[in-house]
Amino acid sequence: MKPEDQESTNVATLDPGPDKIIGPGHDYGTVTDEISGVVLRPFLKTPPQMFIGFAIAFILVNLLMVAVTWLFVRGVGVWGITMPVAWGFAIVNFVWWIGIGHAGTLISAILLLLKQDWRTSINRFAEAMTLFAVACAGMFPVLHLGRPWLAYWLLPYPNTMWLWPQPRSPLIWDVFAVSTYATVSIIFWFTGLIPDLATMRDKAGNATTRKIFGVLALGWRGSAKHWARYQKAYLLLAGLSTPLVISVHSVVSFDFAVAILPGWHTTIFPPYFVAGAIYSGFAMVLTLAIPVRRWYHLEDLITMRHIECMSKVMLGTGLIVAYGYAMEAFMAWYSGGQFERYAFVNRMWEGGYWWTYWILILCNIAIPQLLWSRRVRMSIPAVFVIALIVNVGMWLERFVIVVTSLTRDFVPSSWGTYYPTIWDWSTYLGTIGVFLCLMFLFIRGLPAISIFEMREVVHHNAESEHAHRD
Amino acid sequence: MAQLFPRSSNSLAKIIIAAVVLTGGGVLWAAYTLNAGSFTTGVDVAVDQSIPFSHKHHVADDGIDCRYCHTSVETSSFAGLPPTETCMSCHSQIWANAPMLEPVRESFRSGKSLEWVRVHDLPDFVYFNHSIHVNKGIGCSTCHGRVYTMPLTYKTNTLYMRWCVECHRNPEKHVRPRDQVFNPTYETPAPNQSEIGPRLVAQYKIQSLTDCVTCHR
Amino acid sequence: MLTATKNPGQHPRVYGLMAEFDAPEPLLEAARRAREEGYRNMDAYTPMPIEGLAEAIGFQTNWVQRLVFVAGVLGGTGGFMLCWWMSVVAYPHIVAGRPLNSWPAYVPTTFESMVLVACLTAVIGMLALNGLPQHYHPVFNVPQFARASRDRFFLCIESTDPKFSFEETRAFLEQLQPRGVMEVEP
Amino acid sequence: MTKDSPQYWRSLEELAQTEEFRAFVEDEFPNRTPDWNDPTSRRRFLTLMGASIALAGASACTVQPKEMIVPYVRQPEEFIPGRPLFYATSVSTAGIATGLLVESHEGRPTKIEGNPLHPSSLGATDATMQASVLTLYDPDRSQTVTRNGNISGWGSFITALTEARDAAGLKQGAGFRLLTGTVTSPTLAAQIQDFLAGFPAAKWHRYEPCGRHSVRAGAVAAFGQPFNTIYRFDRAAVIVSLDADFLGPSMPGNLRYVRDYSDRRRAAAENATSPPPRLYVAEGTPSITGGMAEHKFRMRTSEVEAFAASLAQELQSPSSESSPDVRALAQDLSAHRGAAIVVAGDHQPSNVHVIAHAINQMLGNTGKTVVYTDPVEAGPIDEVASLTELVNDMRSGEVETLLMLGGNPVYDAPADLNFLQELKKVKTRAHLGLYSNETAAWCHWHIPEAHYLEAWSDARAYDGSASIVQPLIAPLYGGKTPHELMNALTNQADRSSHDTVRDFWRTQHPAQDFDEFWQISLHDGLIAGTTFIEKIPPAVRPAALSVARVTGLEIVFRPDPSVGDGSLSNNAWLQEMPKPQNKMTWDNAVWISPTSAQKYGVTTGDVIEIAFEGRKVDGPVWILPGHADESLTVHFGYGRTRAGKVANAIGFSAYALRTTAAIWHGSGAAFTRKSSGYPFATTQHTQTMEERDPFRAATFDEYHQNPEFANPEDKHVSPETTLFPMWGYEAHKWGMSIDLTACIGCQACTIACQSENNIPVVGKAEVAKGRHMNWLRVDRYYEGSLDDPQVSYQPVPCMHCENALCELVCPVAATVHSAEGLNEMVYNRCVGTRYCSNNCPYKVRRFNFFLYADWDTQSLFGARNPDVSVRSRGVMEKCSYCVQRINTAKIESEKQDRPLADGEIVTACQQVCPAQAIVFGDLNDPNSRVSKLKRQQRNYGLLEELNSRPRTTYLARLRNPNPELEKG
Repeated sequence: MKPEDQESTNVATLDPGPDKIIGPGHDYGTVTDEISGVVLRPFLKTPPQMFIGFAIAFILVNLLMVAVTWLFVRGVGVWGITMPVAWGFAIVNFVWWIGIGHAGTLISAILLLLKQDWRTSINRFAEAMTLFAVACAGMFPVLHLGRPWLAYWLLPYPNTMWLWPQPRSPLIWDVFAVSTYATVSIIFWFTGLIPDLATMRDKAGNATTRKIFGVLALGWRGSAKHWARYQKAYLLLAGLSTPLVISVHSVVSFDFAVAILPGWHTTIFPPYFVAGAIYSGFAMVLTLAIPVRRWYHLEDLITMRHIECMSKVMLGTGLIVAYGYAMEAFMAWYSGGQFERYAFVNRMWEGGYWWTYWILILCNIAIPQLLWSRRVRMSIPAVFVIALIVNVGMWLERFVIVVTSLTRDFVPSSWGTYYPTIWDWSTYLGTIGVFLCLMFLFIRGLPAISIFEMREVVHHNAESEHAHRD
Repeated sequence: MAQLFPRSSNSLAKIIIAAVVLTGGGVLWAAYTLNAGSFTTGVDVAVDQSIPFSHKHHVADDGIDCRYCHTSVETSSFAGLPPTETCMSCHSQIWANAPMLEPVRESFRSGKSLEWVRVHDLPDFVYFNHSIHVNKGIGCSTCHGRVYTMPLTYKTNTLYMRWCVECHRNPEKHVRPRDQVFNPTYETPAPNQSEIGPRLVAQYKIQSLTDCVTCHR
Repeated sequence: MLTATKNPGQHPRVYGLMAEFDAPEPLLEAARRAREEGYRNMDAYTPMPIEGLAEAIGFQTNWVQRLVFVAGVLGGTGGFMLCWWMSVVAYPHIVAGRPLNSWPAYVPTTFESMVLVACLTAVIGMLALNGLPQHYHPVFNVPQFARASRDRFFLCIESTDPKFSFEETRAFLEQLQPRGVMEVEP
Repeated sequence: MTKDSPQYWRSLEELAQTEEFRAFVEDEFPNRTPDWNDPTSRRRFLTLMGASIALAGASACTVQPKEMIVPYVRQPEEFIPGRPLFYATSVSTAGIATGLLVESHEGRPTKIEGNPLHPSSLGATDATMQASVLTLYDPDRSQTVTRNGNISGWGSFITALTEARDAAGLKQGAGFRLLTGTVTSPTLAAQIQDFLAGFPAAKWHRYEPCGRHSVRAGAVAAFGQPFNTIYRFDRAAVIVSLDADFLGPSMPGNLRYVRDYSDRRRAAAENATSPPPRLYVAEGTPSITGGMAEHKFRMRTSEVEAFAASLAQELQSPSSESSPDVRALAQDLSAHRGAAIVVAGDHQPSNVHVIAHAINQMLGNTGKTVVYTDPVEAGPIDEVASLTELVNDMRSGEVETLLMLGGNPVYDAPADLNFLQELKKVKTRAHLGLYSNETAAWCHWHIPEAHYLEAWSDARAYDGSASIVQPLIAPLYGGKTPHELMNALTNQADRSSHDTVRDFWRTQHPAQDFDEFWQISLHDGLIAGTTFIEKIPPAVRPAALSVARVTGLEIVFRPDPSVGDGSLSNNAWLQEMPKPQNKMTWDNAVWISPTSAQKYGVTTGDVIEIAFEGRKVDGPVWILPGHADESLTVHFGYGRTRAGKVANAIGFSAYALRTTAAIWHGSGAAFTRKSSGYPFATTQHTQTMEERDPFRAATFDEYHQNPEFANPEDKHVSPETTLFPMWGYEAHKWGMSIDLTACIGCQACTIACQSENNIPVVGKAEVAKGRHMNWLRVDRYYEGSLDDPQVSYQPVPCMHCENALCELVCPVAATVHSAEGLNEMVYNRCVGTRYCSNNCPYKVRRFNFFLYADWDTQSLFGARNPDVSVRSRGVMEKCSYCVQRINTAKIESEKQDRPLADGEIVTACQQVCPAQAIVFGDLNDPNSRVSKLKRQQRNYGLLEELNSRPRTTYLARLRNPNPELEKG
């Protein structure tokens, strides 16, 4: 490090409060140093919480390994699924994870188009979250197959049977949607990283680190022409990702909406799934951002402003979701369809799982209303707890849709029930482990906040102050 | 700052990118050719049998009809493999004590069956019926190739579903007159295939069945 | 540097001359001035995108969006054709009493393939047009350039510029009050 | 349902607002312990017993493993490899024969079918017969002669037997005893007579645990001699069943009875001219017959006698004080003199039979709807007395040698005889049996018996027709037949049973043309002209009516609905067959009525200790609507200890409570609740139709007023509902019609399907999770009052919808439509997303959650149908309309260049159905049976309102209740 870095790094990391998106006294250098410092600090300077957190996550990963091995040895029967409930936790988790992923793309794409300056200090982080969530989600459609070793049959490729996928099936739409989503998220995330990788390259202490970052940075040198193309490409990615992110969860919702099963067969699903996805996504961003900013003293970069904005988005999307529930129930009653009506009677009090529905209403609709109060939005612990609750609620929502609807459909004689087994739980917890592991590694190994965009923020602040002065 | 990488790294980077793309494609191509090759399909690979039975000798030289040994080909799904009796009906007179035929005599004495390795072995979830194909004017050689030229028998077609479907879709390309079905030297498509094909399809009421349950149940 | 040796009569030793600035505004100013002076082959290096800088150094057309549009169209058509071909040509099946070409069901696939191809083109196109990866570049020879990715702003007039002359250009750069003017080793 | 539909109740507890109700609403499916991959699962064993040919591979595009072809050395003449052969034979249940046609592939019997030429079958079979092919290959069958449990040989047994016989011979055979079941085999009877002729002091005892003891006694009491009664339901307009389950498997001739009865019902429904026969049933334990009744009089089993008496009374002298039921019944009967039948139940005491005979004579039914013949069995005697005598003699040490031809008295003799204890006193004990069972364990000698598919023999059908039993395969385990043992006793040990049977019939048919006669008999499976001629019995002697008021809790003993008397318990198909009454598998239970259950404070799943006549047995309770109050029903066939890997230690043994005095029921039982939460494995949890109407029915009159009752407006879907054009199916258009008027819910179709399609068995733990695999299930719904509900049965196979919802969602096109409109399920393409099942509104798809098919047990491969793939783990499967049969028929017709005839393709379920309720055929042929049926106004499709356009449709049920009783 050079001397001027030395003095510049000790800018007080104070939370500037709810109307600022960056702490006082920051210039191009200090933001750079503070963010890169998180990565470049010596290994042992890593906050202990990181080690503990990683350890726990890693144990869960091993649990997943065991669960999956057993699953492959014995067959999907080790799960609680049965007839008529042929889809269980696997699909619930799949939808849940995909949903969580959506916040990342939303923040980086939609908020970019909407020119929301507060997105900058969380978008990188949220995009990473998207990636890892999609990775977790992606596992389930394969794991849940009766014959997972034939999963590649869902891809169109010329084969000795001259057979092809059946493109009318929503599952094929899923294949295209999810793989596209994963690919786009990766390149979007990496594109965003390139200039910062260059920064890391130039700031890294030892030679190997420099070389590694150097290779990844592709030789970025911040040329004005490059920036011009770069920004254009980034804007286009954002523009394409926006409809993509909406399409992905719509397609996921088609898995249900296209089916005739009462409780699935609902036209309102696409919008309300997308809203739900963003809802849960923001909840997850908060769940992760709040501890991290604390551990790494990033309060001056992830400020109360960010927390509050995200709380507001949660509140908003939460209300859309609430409307979704209401409409679902209303249409069931209004349509007068016998089966449709019963599906909701069953969901709400007749069936064995009525309680899940009410807990979900509590988690997703009742409690988040607290966010109307500014005091609650201003209280970190409150927001954190509410975020956690919403995560649970959104998981339950998918459980209610997938499982409860399946337990009782058309012909009473074949109504059944579903009990998750220990292997269902292990697989679910395991993926949470995978998610956290990757998250911890990312935070430690790559700039978790977009440095160059923070420099822009500094620049704009400077300009606006300039404007104020005269 | 000092350069992190030598000048060459630029060209190196481009080379690597090219290499990755090429190998990717190469691997795919290799996979496909391998899968189509005789290693996996077994096409043109002579199969070792306990007795080096030669169709060439029996069909080409002796002119024995297919049905002499494969008796049930016209009546049953299974073409049938000759019982030891059938072999002995001739070989009790000719080559009566050729050492090569000892297993046959042994089996006849002991009553213990001869064991042959299947050459044309369909997966067990495929239900193929010889009789209907033969009755509809699909000849032996259409699928089994020039058996009369084979000292040791091997298959000349992959028997992949793709191959079956090709004929099930266009039977007119492979049908032959019923009287030619057991003619080992008859080749399809015949020179006048385009003319006789459609006629025979109509005459024999051949349907092009591509339903799954035609073969899978 | 090959580019340097291509034009004889130019100063062969250097890739160009580089001026270092503290803030974007002076750099922007400098770029405009340089252009007015008639310099064409120059480039500016900044730790973040600066509005108007590219134009200032005379960067006009941006091909990225054109590429992406074409790619998107191709991707979309490809996606739909794939579905249509699979279910109408390759192996027609009667599925759920639907006609072979039940196009409404192909819309999601069509859209997704459109996005996929377009996005890949956007990034790969951008990198290609930028000539990346390019791990070696003369500008890295300048020691101060390490801060181009932190908090310093650079303007580099390349020796390939017809108007480039070591002394005059240096003099010209000096008068823009940069933090300093450095030679860029080829 | 229609407006005037009866009240519904979703669960027993709901009506009785008890505490259990809470628990029940929370979890409708009680006693399901969440378990992870149950290590104790019986499936381990089941893989030994379950289904299916281990050939069909799973994934595609792999290098094929080397496979051998092994041709014959000398090929049999008639035999063409790859083509099945059919042989006529017959199977005996409790001694009474039913004719069969058995399909054989490469010399191994694979599928049982009924013999259309045989009077007691007419092509039909029941579930037990269907499953008997699995017993043939059961690896648990006894496989060698044992002496004191050690492997021995046939030869040394002959020596031992002859010694014993000769020892007895010195005393005219005294001390030598023979124990058999009911014997109808003319040959065996003759052999035994020969033997007894030589050894006059030797004795022949007979005991059939679920034999027709009281029927015999009743006939003797009524006529002085044991006449055999045959009912002609094809001639009956009014039927009164006095606890007679003549449609159920326990009554000889039931298949024929079902056919005659349902023929009339179908005829009535199809031409809608004369009303269908009206059935009244008085019973305590719900039976299949009770389910078909227009009017069911629910009463304790022991009260039937009194009911019968009062009916007889009312018929003689109508009086105003007899109950309205009886009066209406009497009126109806007298209105149909000569066209009515009163059937007394096999399990009712002799008095009831006497009364029934009397009424039938009184009404002039005798000779018309009720005919009498000589007894079917050889030398009919009171078997209970016969066994008692044997036991007494054993006690007094008179028995030196006991030779048991089949049977399992140690397990199934009445408990008060202490059979085992006395058996130990016998010097030489020998047992011939399919299994080395509880009895064999206590015998010095055990000889493996030849399964009927391995044996030569003969037997008489319910009407006396002598039927040939001929083997389809050489004994797998060197089994012997009773004939061979009898030969051994008469010093002809080397005489084969084939010669024995053949020679016996030569004596019966000494003509020149015997060989021809014999060939014909073998081909037809029965011997022409042996059907008994009708006899005119003397006037009935009035019964000594001893109608003592029954007091205390009643206990009723019945053969189990699926495994019968227990001799076939080790058959996994039967174990996993849902019992018609309560859809329970893998267990027997104590049935009790809801009211009594509440009174005694027990609920389904409670384990109770029943005490009767000083003996105690623990069993789990099952609350069964329609059961008589103050009465418990327990079933035989469970609680086996040496049945085999499948049946050992499941359920409890009801024989342990049975006494000679209370052979079918007795009063004075008591019970105490011991524990609760016994996990049952049932295949149907919801008992009612939940305001939906999958099952549609009307009375005959309603049908006349509103012929469209089965197709109400709100179910109607116009073709314009969809924008898509319909597919035309030119060549063929397969479809199925199921007549709910005929269906009796016997489950034979389920097992036939299992046998035909290599359907695996999954075991109790998996069934409890809802993972049973039956392609064709029979739904059972209750309507009306909780105590005495109307029961409806509905077989549900795949509907082969034209707009198949399952196909739309399959990502790999593993389920698509064929050009003939079959909903194809391609196992080898399936990757197992299970989406199709989620989207199937009928839930007829079954999934291999584990590797259910048995790939290990060689002996079971023999039972499998080589024309159907065996499904591997992780693939979906379902009814295929027996596409293998369709293809075979099509190929044959194509080869002969002729069109397919209607009825040429018969699905397994259609073939087996005794009621002929299932009809399959081509809908493009306007004259095909199925097209005609589908043109009926009663025809409706399940969930048609979803526009799934099911190819399987139902004919609504017609009932013919008595208006008199309807009012009341």
